Amino acid sequence: MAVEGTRTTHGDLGLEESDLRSMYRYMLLARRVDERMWILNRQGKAAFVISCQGQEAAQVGAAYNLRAGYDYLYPYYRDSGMVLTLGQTARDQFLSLFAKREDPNSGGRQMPGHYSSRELNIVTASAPVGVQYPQATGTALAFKMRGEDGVVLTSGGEASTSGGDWHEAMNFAGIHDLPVVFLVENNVYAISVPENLQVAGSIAGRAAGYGFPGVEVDGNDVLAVYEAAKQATERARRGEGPTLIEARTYRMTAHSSDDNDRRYRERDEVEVWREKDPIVRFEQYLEENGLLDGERKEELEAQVREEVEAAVEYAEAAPYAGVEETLSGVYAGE
Amino acid sequence: MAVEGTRTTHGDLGLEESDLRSMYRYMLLARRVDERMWILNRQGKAAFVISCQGQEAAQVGAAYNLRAGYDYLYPYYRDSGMVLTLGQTARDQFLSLFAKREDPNSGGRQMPGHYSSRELNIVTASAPVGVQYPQATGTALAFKMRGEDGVVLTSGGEASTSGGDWHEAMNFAGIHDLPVVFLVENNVYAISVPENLQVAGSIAGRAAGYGFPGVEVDGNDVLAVYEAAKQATERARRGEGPTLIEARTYRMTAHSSDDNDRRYRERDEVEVWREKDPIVRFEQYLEENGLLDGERKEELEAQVREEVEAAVEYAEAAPYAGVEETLSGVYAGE
Amino acid sequence: MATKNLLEAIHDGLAEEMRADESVMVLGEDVGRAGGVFRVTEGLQEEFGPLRVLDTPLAESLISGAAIGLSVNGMRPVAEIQFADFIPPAFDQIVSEAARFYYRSNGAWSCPLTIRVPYGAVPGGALYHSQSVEAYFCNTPGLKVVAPSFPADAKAMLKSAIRDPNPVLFFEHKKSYRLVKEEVPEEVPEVPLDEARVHREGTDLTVVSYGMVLHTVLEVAEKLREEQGIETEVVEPRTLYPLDRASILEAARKTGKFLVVSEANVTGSVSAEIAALVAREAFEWLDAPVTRLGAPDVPVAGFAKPMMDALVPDAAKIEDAMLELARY
Amino acid sequence: MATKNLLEAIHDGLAEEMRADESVMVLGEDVGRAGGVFRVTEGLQEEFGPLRVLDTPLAESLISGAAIGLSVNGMRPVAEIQFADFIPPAFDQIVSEAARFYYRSNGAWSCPLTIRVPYGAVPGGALYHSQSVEAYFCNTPGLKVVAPSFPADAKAMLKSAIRDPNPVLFFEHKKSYRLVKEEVPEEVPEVPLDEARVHREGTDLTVVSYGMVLHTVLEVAEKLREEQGIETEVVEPRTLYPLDRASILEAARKTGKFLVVSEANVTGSVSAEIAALVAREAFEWLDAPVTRLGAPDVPVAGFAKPMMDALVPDAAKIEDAMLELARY
Ligand SMILES: Cc1ncc(C[n+]2csc(CCOP(=O)(O)OP(=O)(O)O)c2C)c(N)n1
Ligand SMILES: Cc1ncc(C[n+]2csc(CCOP(=O)(O)OP(=O)(O)O)c2C)c(N)n1
Ligand SMILES: [Mg+2]
Ligand SMILES: [Mg+2]
Repeated sequence: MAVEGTRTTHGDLGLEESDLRSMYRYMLLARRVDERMWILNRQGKAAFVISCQGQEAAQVGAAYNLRAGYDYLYPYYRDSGMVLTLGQTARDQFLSLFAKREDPNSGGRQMPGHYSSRELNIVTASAPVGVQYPQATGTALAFKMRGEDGVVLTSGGEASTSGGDWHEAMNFAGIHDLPVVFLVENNVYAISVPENLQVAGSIAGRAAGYGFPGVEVDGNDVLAVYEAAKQATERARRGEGPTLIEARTYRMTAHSSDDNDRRYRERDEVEVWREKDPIVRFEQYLEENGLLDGERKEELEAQVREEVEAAVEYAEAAPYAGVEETLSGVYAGE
Repeated sequence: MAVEGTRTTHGDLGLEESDLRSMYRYMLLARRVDERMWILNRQGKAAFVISCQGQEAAQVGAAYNLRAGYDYLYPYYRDSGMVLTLGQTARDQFLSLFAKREDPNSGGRQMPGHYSSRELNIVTASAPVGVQYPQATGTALAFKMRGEDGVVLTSGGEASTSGGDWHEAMNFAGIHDLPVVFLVENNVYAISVPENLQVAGSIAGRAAGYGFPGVEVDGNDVLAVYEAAKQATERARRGEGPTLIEARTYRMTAHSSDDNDRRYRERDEVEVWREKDPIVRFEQYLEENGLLDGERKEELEAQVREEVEAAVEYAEAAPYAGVEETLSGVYAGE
Repeated sequence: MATKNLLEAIHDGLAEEMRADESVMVLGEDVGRAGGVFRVTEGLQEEFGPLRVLDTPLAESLISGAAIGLSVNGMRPVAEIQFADFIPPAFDQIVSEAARFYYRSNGAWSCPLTIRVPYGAVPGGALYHSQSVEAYFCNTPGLKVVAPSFPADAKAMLKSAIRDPNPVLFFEHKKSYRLVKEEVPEEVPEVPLDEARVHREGTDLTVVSYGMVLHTVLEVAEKLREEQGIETEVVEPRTLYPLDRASILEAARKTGKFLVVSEANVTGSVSAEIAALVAREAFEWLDAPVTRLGAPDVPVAGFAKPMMDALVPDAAKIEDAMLELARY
Repeated sequence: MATKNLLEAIHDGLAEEMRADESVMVLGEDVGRAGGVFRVTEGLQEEFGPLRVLDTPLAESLISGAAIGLSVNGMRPVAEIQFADFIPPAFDQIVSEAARFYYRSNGAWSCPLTIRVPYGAVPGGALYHSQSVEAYFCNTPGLKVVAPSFPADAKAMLKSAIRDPNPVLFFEHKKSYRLVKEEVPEEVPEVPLDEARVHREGTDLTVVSYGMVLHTVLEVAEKLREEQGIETEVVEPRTLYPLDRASILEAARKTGKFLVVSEANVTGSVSAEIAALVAREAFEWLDAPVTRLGAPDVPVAGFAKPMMDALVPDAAKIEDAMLELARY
């Protein structure tokens, strides 16, 4: 099976060549950071890995529309591609992986993948699935109340739509035309539970019931996701209200380093989706459009590799938080 | 403004004259019981009243499809019309109003309107809005697992769709094609909060997103509701899955005896809806079809009045539960 | 100085904070046009508009979650949960989220929000408009749980709660809304969120209490002094979590006899924590068993009037418990 | 008799009940094809099919609410909450609904359901896969909360829970799943849900404990006997709500020195209730302050390994607390 093409063209979207290279670079960086984490996990150096692999296009395509530090992001644990796009670094992620004091997400308190950055307006993510949605609507409401044109992007897996919080937030966003974009990265599985046991009907199809647009996009096509998210963020900025985007994609790894996906899914299925790897697909587009060649690609790979290696080295050597720090910082202002 | 007509005709629905008279009687009984409760409240004899007034058509029309004691009902606090249709009596309701030991709903423990009957499969209702929906899906699943053709009817006001439980239940019912009918009695207000601040989009319109039918019916037209509920229950019995019915109606009284609706809604609006009184409307239909005349109506009114008076008398005289009973009955089997 | 009941004092505190700081806002069910089911927010929507006094859908998780999102984006939301009995759907957003934003982000994000929670038994409230649910929240680090029982304190502490950078649950006993009155100065002196209040000094026994039953405790204490010369020290925690341990212990050590009274189901109540604290830290001073009085472990409270009366500690039960200790 | 770890014992108890009674069923996230994230339900879907071992959507309120609805229509559901940390969304269905069906319907409706809740700190669990949340549920009349710590008890008590006509929360300490093993007979003797267990008799002090720390307590007790001749009575409540008060008090009165150890945040924990109980009812027998040991009031537990180590009571801390009392 051949790699599928990219449907939208960047010219139509107002993207410069430099944008495309940035997007590609973020996707590649996310992938290489992720791969390195698995190696560290197998070496016994990292207790836990949770992956973005397969979802980089959805993440980078969506986040590329945000103005970091002004708009808000409520990501979920796979959104490494988003936080890198907004300005976090490979080093940040490895500091998190090793739970070091300097970890910008949590100072070593949370598992890796629980992103946070005050400067970048990445709101501290947690593990309970779906809790971010009502929070995102509140943040959007604050923008609306102050007459500011900020936008809130919030995301989750398809199972994050099964809990009540998602629905309560969709309804509230619809009632008040809030500037929020709901991105569901539907990667077909929730740990072992397949989509047909998780979702009745269609996720994108539900937006209509709340009176705002819902679009289904090919989540492995970075430009298609960018386009949908661009329309959604522009709509939000204009004060016209929320949009739901369902990006159809696939979780290429096991759920996490604690999971063995052979228990519940066939290798064939995984292979079919490997063929649709969003990075390979974007590379093909870039090559076809004369924006990437073998040499340039190697160069970029080398840069990324170096960044990753330096980050790992730094993070491994960094100190843990001390016991006093563990025991304090429970209340603000104290 | 003239009273609106009834759109469906009973012949098409396979309803006998006796069915129509029963339906009318239940509606009338529900109304008269309710009115009497308000009087008792104003007399200082009843601490709390919550009304069905305006919603009798939706309630009787839906419940008339159930096989009492086999199918299950998860009603909400206004569904006096439903529980009377299934076989509870006026006496039961006044025992509840006065919180007497013999109150079949709760032995005086719950507020009136919190229905329960083991014999009639009316599952104990509570005050937290929306909790019945997941429970109803579980009960429906049990029927499905045992291959039985039981149906579960569950209802709530439009605000009961705002909480997560409604959504979680809709999704679960859709995934497993459960034999459950969701009836939303949309009476425009949730205490003071009007529909436009409560519901984004359309309630009935949401069912499509879960992959099953959603219908909006005129909730003040008992035959229209009966028809929609008949299709829904038959579909459920055939194993084809859930249906959502949004019955559009109006709360004719204040939210409860603790509420003063003049704070938040105009009298004009209430008056417009008084013209659409479902009981008057059904009377007109019956008269037009030669099934009711002045004499027959008086007779019925007199019967109902008598039943209500006898019920009040009995219930007032009935004893309270003793302190020992208050302190026991917390755990089953003890 | 005017006489205000608890409801008016809370209303005033809220209105003043909203006037002083335009990031302060209110959200909840029926808080807008109707002014709240208890009328605490009456007139606020007229003054501050429909967004700053926002009628939300019936969705407590949304209310709390949106409050979090507002609070991280520059607002100071005051959310109302219509009745304490309906706070369980918001449990996750409160204990897993608001309480942890600060710690889990290593101090980067905080949630300066207040959640007002009318609680407690009232006649006719029945099983779902009567509960004292404060203990649910008094073991979650990162939360503050306050429960003032007097109007001036309530006004001052609501202001402190709104200004606090942490999530604060603000419990208001419904029965005291109109029943409990006192002189409240225009400018209430600040009351911090970590100080108990000693209502009367005594040497014979100490009673710690809050909510409606505190008022009964104070009456009984007066009566016992007049009739039997028993001098009771009465301490109101005001903040239930974290507790002002020092004040409670000081009183316990002073009298050697210690009673905690609340109307919550006694097992697993906040009284258990207070009793355990005293049992450990005032052991050497104790002349009698540390004692708790609360509702028996039965859902509070049945709709029938005799049921509520059977469950919530009344003056007679409180007097018995105090006398048992005084005579020990 | 075979050696089983806690996980296997629970699995076996579940499978046996499902074989014996076809109304017994399992529902939860990943319990089906994957056999549960901890593998407790491994093989059950193959044996009993996709409905009796049902993979639900990710929706804990739905899981608990559907379990209620199943239970009133003839089934005996055993719901799994994947991690205790994710039980808050189900809080309303558990405390407001399941716990009250029986009382509020005056005995007409009951909810014979079991909710399995893996809890407790494990290395790498971090803030949301580590918590000890049992106290949330130990002040709601109508619920039963059990937390067995040994495989045979767990097997027997799971059977009791499934057969019980009331809603039972069944807490399983994740860290003990594979670490704690013992001989488990094919036919486990019945263990009722209202009896504590005395693990060792002693005269010098009493320690009440449950979960992973109970195993440490037992080791330390043995060490203190061997090294210092200190005889410790160790009592495991097994059921946390309602408590077997008589057994706890008997042990407390016997030794006059009393310690409760759990790994929950100490303030507002179940230990508070146990301590308050003993402080009141064993007062005359006490020779030392009733003492609690738990995690400090900080979210349990940071991801970095040193963080968890700093929070959960270890052998050294337990030994210190025991010695302090023994020497008092
Ligand atoms: C409320 C809650 N319940 C259960 C879990 C355990 N859990 C973590 S991730 C996950 C599956 C999530 O699936 P999905 O939303 O599709 O995201 P994906 O991992 O597939 O990207 C589950 C069940 C949780 N974190 N939170
Ligand atoms: C979870 C919860 N929150 C709040 C309340 C308080 N309350 C009782 S009825 C009601 C409004 C319900 O409106 P709707 O569902 O439209 O039903 P209606 O009363 O209009 O028939 C509210 C807010 C409650 N009972 N439960
Ligand atoms: Mg997924
Ligand atoms: Mg309504």
